[in-house]
Amino acid sequence: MPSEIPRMKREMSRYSVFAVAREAFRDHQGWTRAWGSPEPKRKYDVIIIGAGGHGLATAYYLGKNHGIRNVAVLEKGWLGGGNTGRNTTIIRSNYLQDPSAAIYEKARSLYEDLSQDLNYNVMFSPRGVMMLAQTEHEIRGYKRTAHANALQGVATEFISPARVKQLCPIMEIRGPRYPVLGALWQPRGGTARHDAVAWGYARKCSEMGMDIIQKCEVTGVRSQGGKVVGVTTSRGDIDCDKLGVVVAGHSGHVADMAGFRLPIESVALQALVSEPIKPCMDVVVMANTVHGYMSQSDKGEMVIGGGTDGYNNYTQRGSFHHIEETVRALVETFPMISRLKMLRQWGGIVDVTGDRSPILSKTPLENCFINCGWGTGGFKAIPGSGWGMAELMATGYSPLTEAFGLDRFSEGRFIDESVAAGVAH
Amino acid sequence: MSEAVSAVQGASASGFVDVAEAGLVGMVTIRGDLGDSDFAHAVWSVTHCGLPKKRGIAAGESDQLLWMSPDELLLVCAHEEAEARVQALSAALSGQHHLVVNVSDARAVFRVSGSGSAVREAMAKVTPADLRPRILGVGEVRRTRMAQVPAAICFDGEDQATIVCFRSVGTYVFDLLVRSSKPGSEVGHF
Amino acid sequence: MSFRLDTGGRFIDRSKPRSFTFNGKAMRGFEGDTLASALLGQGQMLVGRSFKYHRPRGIVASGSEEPNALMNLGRDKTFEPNARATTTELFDGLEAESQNHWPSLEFDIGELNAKLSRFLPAGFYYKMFLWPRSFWKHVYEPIIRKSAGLGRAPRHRDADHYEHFNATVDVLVVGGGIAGLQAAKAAGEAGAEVLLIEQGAHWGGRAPVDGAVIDGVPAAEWVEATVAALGAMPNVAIRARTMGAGVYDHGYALAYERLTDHAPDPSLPRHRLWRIRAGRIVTATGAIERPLSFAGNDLPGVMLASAVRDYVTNYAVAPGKCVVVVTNNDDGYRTALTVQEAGLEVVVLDARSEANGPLAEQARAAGITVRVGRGIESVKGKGKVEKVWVCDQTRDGSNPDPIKADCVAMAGGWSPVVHLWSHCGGKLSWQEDGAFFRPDPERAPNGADGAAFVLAAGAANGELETAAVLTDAYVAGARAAAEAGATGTAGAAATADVELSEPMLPVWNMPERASYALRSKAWLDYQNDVKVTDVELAAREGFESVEHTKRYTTLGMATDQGKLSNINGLAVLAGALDQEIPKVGTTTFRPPYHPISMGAIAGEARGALFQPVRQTPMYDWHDANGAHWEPVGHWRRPYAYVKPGEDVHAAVKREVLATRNSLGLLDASTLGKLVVKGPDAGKFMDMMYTNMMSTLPVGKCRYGLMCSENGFLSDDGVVARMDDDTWLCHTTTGGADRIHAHMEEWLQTEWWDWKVYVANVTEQYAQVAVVGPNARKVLEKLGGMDVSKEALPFMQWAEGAIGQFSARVFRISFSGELSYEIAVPASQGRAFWDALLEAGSEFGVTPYGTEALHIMRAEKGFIMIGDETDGTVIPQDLGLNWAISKKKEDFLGKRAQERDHMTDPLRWKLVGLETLDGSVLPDGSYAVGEGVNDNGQRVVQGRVTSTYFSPTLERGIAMGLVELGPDRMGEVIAFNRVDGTFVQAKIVDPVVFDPEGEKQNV
Amino acid sequence: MLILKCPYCGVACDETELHAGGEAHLTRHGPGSSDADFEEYLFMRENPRGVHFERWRHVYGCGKWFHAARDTATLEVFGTYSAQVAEPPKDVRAAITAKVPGWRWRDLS
Repeated sequence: MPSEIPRMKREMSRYSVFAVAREAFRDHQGWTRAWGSPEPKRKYDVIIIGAGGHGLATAYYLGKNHGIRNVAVLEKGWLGGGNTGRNTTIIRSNYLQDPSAAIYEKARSLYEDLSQDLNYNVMFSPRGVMMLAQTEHEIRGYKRTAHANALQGVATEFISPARVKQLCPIMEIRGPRYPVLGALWQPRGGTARHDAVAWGYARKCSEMGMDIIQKCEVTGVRSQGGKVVGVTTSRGDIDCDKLGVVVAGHSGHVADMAGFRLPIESVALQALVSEPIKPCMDVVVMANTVHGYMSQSDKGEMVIGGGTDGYNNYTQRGSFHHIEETVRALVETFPMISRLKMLRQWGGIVDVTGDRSPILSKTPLENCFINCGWGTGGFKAIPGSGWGMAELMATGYSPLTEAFGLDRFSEGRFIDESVAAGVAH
Repeated sequence: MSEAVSAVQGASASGFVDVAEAGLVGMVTIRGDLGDSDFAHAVWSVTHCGLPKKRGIAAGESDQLLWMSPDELLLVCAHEEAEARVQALSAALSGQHHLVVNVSDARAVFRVSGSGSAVREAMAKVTPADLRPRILGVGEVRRTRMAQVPAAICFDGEDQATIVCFRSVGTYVFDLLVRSSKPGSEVGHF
Repeated sequence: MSFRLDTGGRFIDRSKPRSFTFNGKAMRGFEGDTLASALLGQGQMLVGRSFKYHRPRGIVASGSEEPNALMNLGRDKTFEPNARATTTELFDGLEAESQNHWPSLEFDIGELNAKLSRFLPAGFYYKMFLWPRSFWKHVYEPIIRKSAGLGRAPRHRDADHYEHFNATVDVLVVGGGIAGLQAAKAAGEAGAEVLLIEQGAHWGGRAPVDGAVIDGVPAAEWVEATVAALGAMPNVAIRARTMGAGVYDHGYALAYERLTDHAPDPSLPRHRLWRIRAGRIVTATGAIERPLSFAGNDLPGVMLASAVRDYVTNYAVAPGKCVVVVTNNDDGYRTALTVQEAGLEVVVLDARSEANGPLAEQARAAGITVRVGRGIESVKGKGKVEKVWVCDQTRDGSNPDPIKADCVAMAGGWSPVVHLWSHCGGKLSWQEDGAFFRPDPERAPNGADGAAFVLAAGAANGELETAAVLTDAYVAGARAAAEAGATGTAGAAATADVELSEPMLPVWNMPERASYALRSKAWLDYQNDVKVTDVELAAREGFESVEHTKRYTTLGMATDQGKLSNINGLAVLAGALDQEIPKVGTTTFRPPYHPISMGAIAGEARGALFQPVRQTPMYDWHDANGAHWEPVGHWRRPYAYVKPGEDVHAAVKREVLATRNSLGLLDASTLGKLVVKGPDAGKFMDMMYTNMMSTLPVGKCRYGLMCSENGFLSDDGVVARMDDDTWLCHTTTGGADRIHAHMEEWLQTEWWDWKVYVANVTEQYAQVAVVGPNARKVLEKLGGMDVSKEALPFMQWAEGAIGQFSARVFRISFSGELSYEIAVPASQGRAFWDALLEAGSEFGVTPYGTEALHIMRAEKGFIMIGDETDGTVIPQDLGLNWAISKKKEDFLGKRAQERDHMTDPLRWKLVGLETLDGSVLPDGSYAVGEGVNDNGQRVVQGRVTSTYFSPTLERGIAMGLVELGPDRMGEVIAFNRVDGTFVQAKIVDPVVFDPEGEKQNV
Repeated sequence: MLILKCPYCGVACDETELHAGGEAHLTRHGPGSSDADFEEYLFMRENPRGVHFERWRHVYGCGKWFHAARDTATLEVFGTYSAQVAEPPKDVRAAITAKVPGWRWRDLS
């Protein structure tokens, strides 16, 4: 590889304050498309199914790290239209198990420079993430995580209730029901602008000459002698040497086409935002005993994450009682939000595996790779996931993805994060 | 035998309905094959109640039998009688596959009373069950939720309902009902 | 400038003046005013600043679609940000404050942004602030956040309380306009149980304002009569101030009732959230008028024509003295006629080339100047409307002529409110005449039975004229009732004269060929400052999907959720992409229709009712005796009993020593107790537990382990054989419900032919562990059954009496001491506890909590579920092979434990750990190995699972899981501290206290 | 908010009175089974976008487990039935066929 000559690099205006100033004086007529809308070619070295954050990041690092640019990213809807644009934008890497900490910390460290790398402001805001300990059991769980992180190169610490209050003054730390006993604090965790992550990657991929083909639904996976040779789409057959399936909630469906099964179930995950208010919270808080997490967006909305339904669901709608449970928990933890109003609630479809950790793996179909099972934790992992997936697809091995293979389920080699006090991703 | 006390020591309160703990009530869980006439006979021999129909209640002179599930009944009797009933039922049912246990002290029982639809309205604030009279009539048992805990609801009449929950959450359920019947918070829906 | 008219006002009661303050300034209004009408009545046109450019903004609308008039309401414990003035009913003492400006509403520094607006196009922040890296978090972001955000953050705990209400109905009708009333009436007459809700305080919606005549009488009269009729129907419930907030699957709907917002009273619930299960839902939610996109359309004084009409008719408030009505349809003339009747000057600009419909003629006849084919080139003025420049609508706006005016009324056509229809997947179709999306009955939201469960009615269904509204609503109501199972027949539908009207002319740009300069001053989304040129830019940059455009420009993402801007924005996008509007499609409508309070969502679940507290019969004693509570599931257990003058650590130490040396009491009531009975119970027990339980002799106890089917240890506890076919299983505190459910699941779904019954009797008993060298003495002192070593040896149980209490006594020990666990009926638990305290006083009886319990079990090397186990540990890891039957062919978890990774000899195994310096190992510490892995992480070889200071041994003790641990006794390995340093600890036997078990076997 | 009818007590249950139990009609593989079979049993799951069979427990009610046939894309419920059967009864399958001709689930249709 690469076999065919990639497309010419597309010319794109470089973003900067100067560019904006220049355009201001010509009525912003000079801005070019952020990404192209090409017709599919007959063949690509690599096809990625799914133009969400993970798929686009995989394509980007294939080009950037491995010089593979004859790549198409196929999207049945609009790019970034899945969970990339529906999550609560939390970025952290304070995971317990080594493989998780490795890939999430890789992602977090890439986020640090992503705006500059992509020349697109993804607004990574390392404002700090805290996970509240509200039972003795949680204290032990988070202290364990802190000790693990210390050996994993992840900067976290277990902080006192007083420090929690200092970092987040709007929090009620004295209970009554679950007084805050401390917290696991990752100062370099934070948030980013979710859409911008997809758009930034898309723009760079397009600039590298890759084809992002929206409104192109894959209807079949074609193989010969146990090897993938291409896909059938709503816009005709397209050949490829390697195929990456990165379609989150629809993984089971695509795996079906490719002729293998996945230990995955798709469920609805919900979130909501309040009306915007002036800044009152400069950290991300996760309260797992009472099941809720909250941060404040740059617009001023309180962004709140809820729980998943217990049953398979493809509607991108959930049951309202999950919203009730989450809001109940947060009103108890942050009494001042009681008189705020919920502006909007929505749902996404997340794919959950047997051990609730992701799958980044080769598949029974040769040269077909899959990246799925991120459950509720996908957004924060995007750059690391793309980096590892690209390495796996280009070289056949990546230390980042090694432990996340499909084979772990038959061997019983699980990556169980829930052991640390039932931490939600 | 020392003085026995109920979950919330007979607490009571008055809002737009009255809420009162019923005190100690004898309760015995009976599991067996409700379709088996031998079972029915054995139960009758001790309780003098026929078997209730689905979600129903069968009443004898002193005892009541509540339908709990396809293979479970709840015998309601005087608290001090419960242990004797357990012995008698065990004896009467010996030879059949069954289980009889005294759960009198594992429960808290509340009576909610008031006029008109007030009782149903106070409870509709905390239970998802369909409380419309034509759906949940008098003398029918509905096992459901009271806010965050399991409970069984039964209307003894339009003006009174009995609520059975676990003893450990007696205080919670009592406080819930008191909050729900706060004067001025009448709904006027039913 | 706006002012109060001397006469009129349907809603206000001039005999009841109401005083309120705006930005600290005292103002007056009337009972029946909204905050918005009262402000206008006082001439207050400027009410806020926009989100991005901090442009001065006035009231645009009269309902929940209002984008500008957002207020901080009240103070302290009743403070609420972002309250809409248009939906806030006025009351005496109301305090309102405009938002998003500094230092004041009139002089706002942020207005600088407006001057810089050309530098701040859609998405500018994605293209800027890239360097230097650290500046985003520390410089740019804080500035952007401060300038955003609208209302102030509340600072106090909410003084009000909230509640929920559950209702099941045949038919839910949302919207109290004439459509909703007619639909409810039809459904009610057909015999259905109906709930009709209206978000506002008044019934009838727009019809009375628009001068409709129904069944030969003015709409207002018809409404009054119909409301009365509905009120009299026993099967119909009607409720004002209750908004349909959301529609969810299977006919579930949320309604939001505001009980006291219009008359604050802390003793009543402020809001009530209705959870409604409806057979059918009729959405009679009306329609919302659209603004027109011309330059300066965001100046205070520019309003919706319908709103101008509402303020004049309902509140006797004139938005200005000289009104310019700019319209593209006949409805605008209603406003012209209304304001003229109120004695105001009015000019009509009709974008259509001609206007000869009845209303237009009526206007001309009334002497109103009507100029057809005209549009607005721009509106000019300093913070308010002063001049309107009129131009040819079909051209580019060159050489316009001015009109002096202080109010512009925009009539851009109507959009049905399709939110509730769409929440649950209902699809829309584009209607050319009228230029709006309406519900597509072919693609309605489907319920549990696969049939459509939402029906749209009236204006919400795209029927804009009175006669058609009534017929449509009647049909919807009757159909809903029939489909919900009602068998009666509805009476006749109300009738109205057919209103002739001429087709409207879609106008997306005014003038049609407006220059960039004009388009860049034409607002689509007022609150988020999205202009026509922003949407055009998004299209140019490839954000072709409507979702992309929405997210890139923030169009429709403000607190009005695009109620005014959606269609206009879509049209501009479609134009820029040269596509048809229906091709572009709409964004997804999500609940709630209008923001609802978090308090209402939380309902009663706050403070004491936040979650149930499960209490044992001895709870009150614990609470009164210094219990430092530890939540365990929903239970609360004493962690330790802290005495005056001691801290919690001292208390724990005291409790351990007192128990080891004399006598301790533990409230063990929370431990699960499950009765398993039946002919197949033995077989079942052998499947549930790793041990052989079927062979346990009657009268004996055995410690048992339970695994998940995945092989991992999930629970443990002592099992007692009660009789031939009955076992009593003790579970962990958290385990009772979980394990009971686990057993039922297997019995019901896998081995349903096995004859086994299970009952959870946990709460039937109060259980007390009587522990320590003097345990037997205190029981003998109480008298009753023989508890001697001979009569009741270790690991046996017996039934009898302790003192006057009938009891079941288990001779088991989790502390290594002589120990009896005694179960008595829960109703006597407290009395039994008191009796033990009294009898034990001579032995210095000491109640102890969970921490002392943990320490004593750790001194004995007993494992604790949740400490030594974490869902990834199998019994073999814990050296519990002795408790895993080799004889049994099968038990839950056996197969899983045969998998490669489970049989790996390198699995970490349980050992004791002893620091060389006697210190306490850090909780959660890891044992480090050599080097790093492929990801650069330090290799580890084990971890601490339990670590305590042992008061008995007066040094740190610990247990942990270590690679090949049991084979490495005596070896010293390093455990990490979070600060990067290490502690040396020796691998030892886990049992560090009384290894021979002499103390418990006396 | 799903509303399912408990086939045992005949009550229309609010989702919040139920506990969802995942895929229905799994075959247990115990000791002696192959790694593949055991993995299939524990982890591999049908995840259809459409007709699905699943387990529910009326946990706040009669406590009984039951089966439901439901469409995961529309949430339409085709029927609920006893937990004590190895595969969906004929009438339920017929009801599905009437609504979704040509449906497939595992080897059922």
